[in-house]
Amino acid sequence: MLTMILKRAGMAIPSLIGVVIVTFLLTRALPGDPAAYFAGPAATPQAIEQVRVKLGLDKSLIAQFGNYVVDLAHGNFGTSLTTGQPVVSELITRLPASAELTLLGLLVSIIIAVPLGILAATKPNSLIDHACRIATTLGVSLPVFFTGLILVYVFYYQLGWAPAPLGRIDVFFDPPPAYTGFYLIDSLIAGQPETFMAALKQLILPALTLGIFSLAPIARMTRASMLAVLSSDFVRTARASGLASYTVIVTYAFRNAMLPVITTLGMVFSFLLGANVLVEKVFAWPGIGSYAVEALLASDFAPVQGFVLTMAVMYVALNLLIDVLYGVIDPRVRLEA
Amino acid sequence: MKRRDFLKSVTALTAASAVSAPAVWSPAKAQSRQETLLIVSESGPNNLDIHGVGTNVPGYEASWNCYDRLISHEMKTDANGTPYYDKNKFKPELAEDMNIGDMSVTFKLRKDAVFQDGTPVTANDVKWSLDRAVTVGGFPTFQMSAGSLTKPEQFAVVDDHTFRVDFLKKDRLTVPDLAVIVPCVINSQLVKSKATEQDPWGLEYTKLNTAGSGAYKVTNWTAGSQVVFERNDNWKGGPLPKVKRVIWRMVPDAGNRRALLERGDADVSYDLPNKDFAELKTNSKLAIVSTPYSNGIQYLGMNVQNPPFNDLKVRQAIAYAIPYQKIMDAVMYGLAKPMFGAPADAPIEVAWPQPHKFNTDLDKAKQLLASSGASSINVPLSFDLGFAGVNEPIAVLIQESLAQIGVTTTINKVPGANWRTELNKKTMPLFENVFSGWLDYPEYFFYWCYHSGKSIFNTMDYQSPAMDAFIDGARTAAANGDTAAYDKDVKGMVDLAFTDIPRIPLYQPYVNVAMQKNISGYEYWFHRRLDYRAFAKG
Amino acid sequence: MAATPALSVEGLSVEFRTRSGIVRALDNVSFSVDKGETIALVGESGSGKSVTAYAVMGILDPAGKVTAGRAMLDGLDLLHASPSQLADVRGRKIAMIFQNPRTALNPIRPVGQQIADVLIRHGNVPRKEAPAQAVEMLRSVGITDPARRAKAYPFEMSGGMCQRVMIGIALAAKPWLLIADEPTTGLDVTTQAVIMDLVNDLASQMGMATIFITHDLALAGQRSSRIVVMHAGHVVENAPTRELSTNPRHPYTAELIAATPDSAASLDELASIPGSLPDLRRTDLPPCRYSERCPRKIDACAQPLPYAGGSISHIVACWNPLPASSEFEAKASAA
Amino acid sequence: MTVIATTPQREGGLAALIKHSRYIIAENPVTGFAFALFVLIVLAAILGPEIVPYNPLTSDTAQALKPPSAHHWFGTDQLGRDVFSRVVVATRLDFFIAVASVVLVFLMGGLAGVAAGFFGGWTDRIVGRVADTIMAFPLFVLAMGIVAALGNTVQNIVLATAIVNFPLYARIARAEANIRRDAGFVEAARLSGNADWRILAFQILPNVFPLLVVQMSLTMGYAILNAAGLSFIGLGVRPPTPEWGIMVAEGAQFIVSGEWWNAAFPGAALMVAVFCFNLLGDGLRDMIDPRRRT
Repeated sequence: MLTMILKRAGMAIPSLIGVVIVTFLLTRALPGDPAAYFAGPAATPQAIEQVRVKLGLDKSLIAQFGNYVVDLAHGNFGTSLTTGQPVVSELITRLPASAELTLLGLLVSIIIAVPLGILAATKPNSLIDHACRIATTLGVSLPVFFTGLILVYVFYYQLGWAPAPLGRIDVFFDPPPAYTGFYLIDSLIAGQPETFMAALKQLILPALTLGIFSLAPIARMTRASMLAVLSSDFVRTARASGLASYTVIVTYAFRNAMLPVITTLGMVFSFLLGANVLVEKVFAWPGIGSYAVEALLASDFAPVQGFVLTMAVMYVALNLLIDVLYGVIDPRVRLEA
Repeated sequence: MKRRDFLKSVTALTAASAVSAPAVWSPAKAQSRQETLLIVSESGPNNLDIHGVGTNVPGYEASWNCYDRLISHEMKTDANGTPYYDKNKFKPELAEDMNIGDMSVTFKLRKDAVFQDGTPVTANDVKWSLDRAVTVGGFPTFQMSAGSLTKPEQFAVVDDHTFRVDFLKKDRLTVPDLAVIVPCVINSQLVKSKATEQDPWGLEYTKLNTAGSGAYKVTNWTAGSQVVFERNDNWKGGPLPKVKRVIWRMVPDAGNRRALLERGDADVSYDLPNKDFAELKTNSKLAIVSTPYSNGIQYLGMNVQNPPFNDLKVRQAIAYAIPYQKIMDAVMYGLAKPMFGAPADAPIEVAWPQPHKFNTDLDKAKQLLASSGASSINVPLSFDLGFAGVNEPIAVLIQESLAQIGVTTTINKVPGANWRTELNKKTMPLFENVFSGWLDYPEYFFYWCYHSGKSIFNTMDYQSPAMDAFIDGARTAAANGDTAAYDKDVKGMVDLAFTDIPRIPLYQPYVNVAMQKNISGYEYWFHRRLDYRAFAKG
Repeated sequence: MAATPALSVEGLSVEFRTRSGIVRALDNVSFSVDKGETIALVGESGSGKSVTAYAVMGILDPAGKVTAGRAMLDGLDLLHASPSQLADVRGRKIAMIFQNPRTALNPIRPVGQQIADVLIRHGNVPRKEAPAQAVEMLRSVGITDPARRAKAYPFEMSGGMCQRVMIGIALAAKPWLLIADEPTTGLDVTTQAVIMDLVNDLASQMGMATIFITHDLALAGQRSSRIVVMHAGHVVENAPTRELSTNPRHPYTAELIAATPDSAASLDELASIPGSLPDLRRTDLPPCRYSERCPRKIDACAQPLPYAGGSISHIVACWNPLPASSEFEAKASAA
Repeated sequence: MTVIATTPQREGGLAALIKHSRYIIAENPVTGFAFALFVLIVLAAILGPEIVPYNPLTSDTAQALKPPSAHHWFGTDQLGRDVFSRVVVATRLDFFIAVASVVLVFLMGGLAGVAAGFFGGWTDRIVGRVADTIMAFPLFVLAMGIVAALGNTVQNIVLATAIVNFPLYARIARAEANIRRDAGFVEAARLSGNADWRILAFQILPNVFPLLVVQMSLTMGYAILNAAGLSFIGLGVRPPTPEWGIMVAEGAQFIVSGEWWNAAFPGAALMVAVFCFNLLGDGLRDMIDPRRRT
């Protein structure tokens, strides 16, 4: 198993290098001139030049790239000019916020989409099958920010059931001590049920928004893979030996069907990390997505590069996790690796 | 019952129930909620130090509330009863006494003033702070130069509690320039201890921490999401503020900000779209205060050096083709002072801002365009994406109206970061922009917007020796107190600005603030940010 | 016919709705198998022998539909039983093993566990004893060192071993009837014989009826007491093994025997059967689906097939069957 | 369990197609419904500007923000423009964005993938690395970066969508081409003297095409959603051209204040289009190969 992980990690290095190069070029291609922006509204040309030198933007592209890579090696992601804080500390505080939201969104999506997928597969082309497909496709047909705004309008503004869309926790609650950065886990560790509830309530609407948006790919994949497994020989044997339908569908069929579904989860998770940029804007969520967007719009290179690199590393880690999960579920992979 | 009113009554109903201390608060939180002011806005500070590199406008608010200055302004009340800073009357803050000599001003510092970490405030701190302001460069240094405060040599420490500022030249703006945000007094011992050789002025430290003697200190700041201020209980600069804690949350979506206000979950917000302010004014739940931008104008600028707008007739044609009233109704919802359509015979006032005589007259515009002989015009109409809420609908209305006189424009949205770069290049043929000066004097506005000097705010690249003469004349007249010459020059520059019309003033925007009914103490300041020290809740 | 039939299939017809039309896979199929008896369903691939088994077991593909007929097992008509009734009967009273053993087992579940599942479901064996009994089951199907093997996965075992596990699963609840759908086709010849012996021994031990589905007439001959020959969804001939091999009455059966190599015949004598199975989607199918390929076709063949032809124990559905040889005729008519 | 021994003799090509699709529609009414929607959208895209009651660009501030009424079926927007006309006329632009993105990504991703699968070796490694690099990016942020860097014109939005989807197409095409590379008919074509590119164009591509078609319909939906997302942060289509995404983004600020129709109708139109494209994708997949997993 370890060799497999190292091999996969090794394979990911070239794509990480690719990401570093592409992000560097992409940020340098942004039209804005950070020096002018940060020299302030009434800066004279010399003041702008002075800031340009301070930021090291006057050097040649190659030299800048050289410095960037050297900094990177020391784990120095540079400082964000928009927020004035070192990018590393920003990422550390903000990444759990986005991860917690995206994971919960994914969880919501799985809880809804997987059973729907199984239901649709067990009765192909029946009314339920079509209903499931229509319902899940509806979810993905609306832009995610619009779904979010509607949910806020209905559940917060009109009905008042949901809490105010004011970020991760109610304004008057102090956030739990930051062991992992995940409010839900930290509040449990710290034994603060009230904080846990407050954080959970804040998470419901944004997680639902993300969940609805990712129903379709998961439901579609579950249905397709269940369809394939249900028509396989061993399910026929299971049925022929009169096992209870639950055992046949869940223990026998679904466990086998989970494999391709998990790969989709990996893809959906990285898709959601991109989509939650907009959800964070709607729900004032101090996540990594909105941070990167502000930086991108302000042509502030450091945070964009830091954000994209973190996402790339997370993407590789995610794929490794999926491979491990594959091994856990499918002995063939585990024993052959 | 029109549909919109029905919705409004429903929201009024639900919101009312929310405001009366919903049951969810446990007693401890209810009490802390009562002493805490919750502000929601679109964006937050990127730096807590006014001298920081690239400190943005929200950063000004943090600095204003956390640092003291030598002097500040007394309050007067404006037309609709809102306390308004009196630009001519100063009140002591850290300086107990100020006496202005011929070529200098001397300040007597309070003996009891202490910084937030307990060290007493001395004249050395004042000297260090002002030296810092004039040498860090960028916006702070430029702002100090506006009041002819340019060299550290001008600042002299007489003794621990006496401080003198020497004038390089007589300038009426020097004393007011000491009351703006930039010349704040910083705890020099603390900051010097944090400085390094590359960062002699400790800008890195003051970026993330407040080191002043002001009424509040920042206890928590997560950039882009929230700033928390706690009251400094031994503040000596004025009466102890009533609000113990201020939480300032960034809520990017305007719709959500309005929902928070209507449901009573937020106390104050100041950057809602005009339409929301106009509507909230009519419903009884919230208090809306609208005050005109002091010395501020939204305008349509043209580059006067290159065709087609180097031709005066073309510029005048454009001025007649702008749908002013449509903009006032559909974009500003009446929340602005018109800067157009003054009656033909109205005399030029000695004041700024004041309306020009152009109004929407498409036929006249067509004639002017024809007589100018300009061939078909096709130019981009650019504006700052950061303020698209107002700029975009205006651009669409202007585009449509110009099309009717044969001028085609394509709308070009420029992201916030690049907006200043584009302005600096002075190449954009047609663009919308807003400018307002902190010092509310006509010659100050004209010096930055119409003077042929290399200022970024002369976005039209307008070079007119006659205009320069008027502006310089007015500045010297003001310094010598020669009101007759001053009035003549001010009228001259305003008249020339309206005849040459390098930029077309549209309206003087309002600063709108929405507050829950139980919030009082809002004051209007030249920097247009909130002053937490005067607020009270309950 | 003293023994009570374990299973009697009467007039079974099945249709499949496919993209390109309705396929009449089975038409009026009838046969029965007695307790302890082993019969063989023989026919070319596509003759409907597996469809019959699936229909009886109620595991037809969703597109398939039983349009007529009954399948009586212990008083219950399997074709019209409710899903819960079927679920109780399947595994407990009637069980089935399939062709390619490796894919017919759950790839990610230990084999012992798969047997234990059936034991728990049908053999009312308490959950904690099931694993031990499963090991016993593995031993009874001839798997060495069953305790260790129980934890292994199908992909770690040979085809023959997998087949033994499948048999273990099928016989775990000691069913009355075992349907073996080409159990040895995927295996090499030696394993083939071992598996067939195993099935026969276990069947006789448990007094279990067996339906052995194969396309190999010779194998059928060695292993079953009676052979039912199927062609294109019809039962064309149903007779005791010896009688069928020595005196085939239906032209198709004769052709089949001629095409089956046994020790005596040499290769070149093998005749191949002309033509191929008719397309069962055609709406103009003749009553006797073999008629288009049948050398003995006569006008009568246009009539609906006779089902009572030949003696009680030797049924042949043909208007112009081969003459019955003297030896059997007397005995048949007497019974 | 083999059901059909021989295949029926070939019916007339068209007749087979009609019978075949009739079976699909009957079997799966949802796909039928989606197909009908698709036709409706195409019609709106073609006829849109001619049949709308008002000019989508003329503003009429006196009539600003009026609720849906007899003359304005979908009400009016902030500048008094008729929302119904703008929604219908926007179909053309959004449909163009969807189709252009899909054609571009098919050309870029599909061809690159087929080449990688067919030639293997260096091409395969390069295409693989490029695909991996793009995959490692958070999709939406990459699209934003491209549009922010190159300027928010419609072409750049289409280009961004194409680049973001490149890996998916490259991977599908490569897998298909790889399988078919040594298939019998390819060998036959090679032996009969066809040059490589001819084999690619006439043998491999037609086989890869059906599977990509399924993906293309899903990408059409994604393209429009992507444009809407970009509009929400100000990088979308330039005003005043009517486009669903930007209309929803701008209308969103009026939801709380009660003028729901500003965002609701363009949102509904967008949803119907994306919904139709997705269902069409599912339907096409069933038509081509019910068991194939995407």
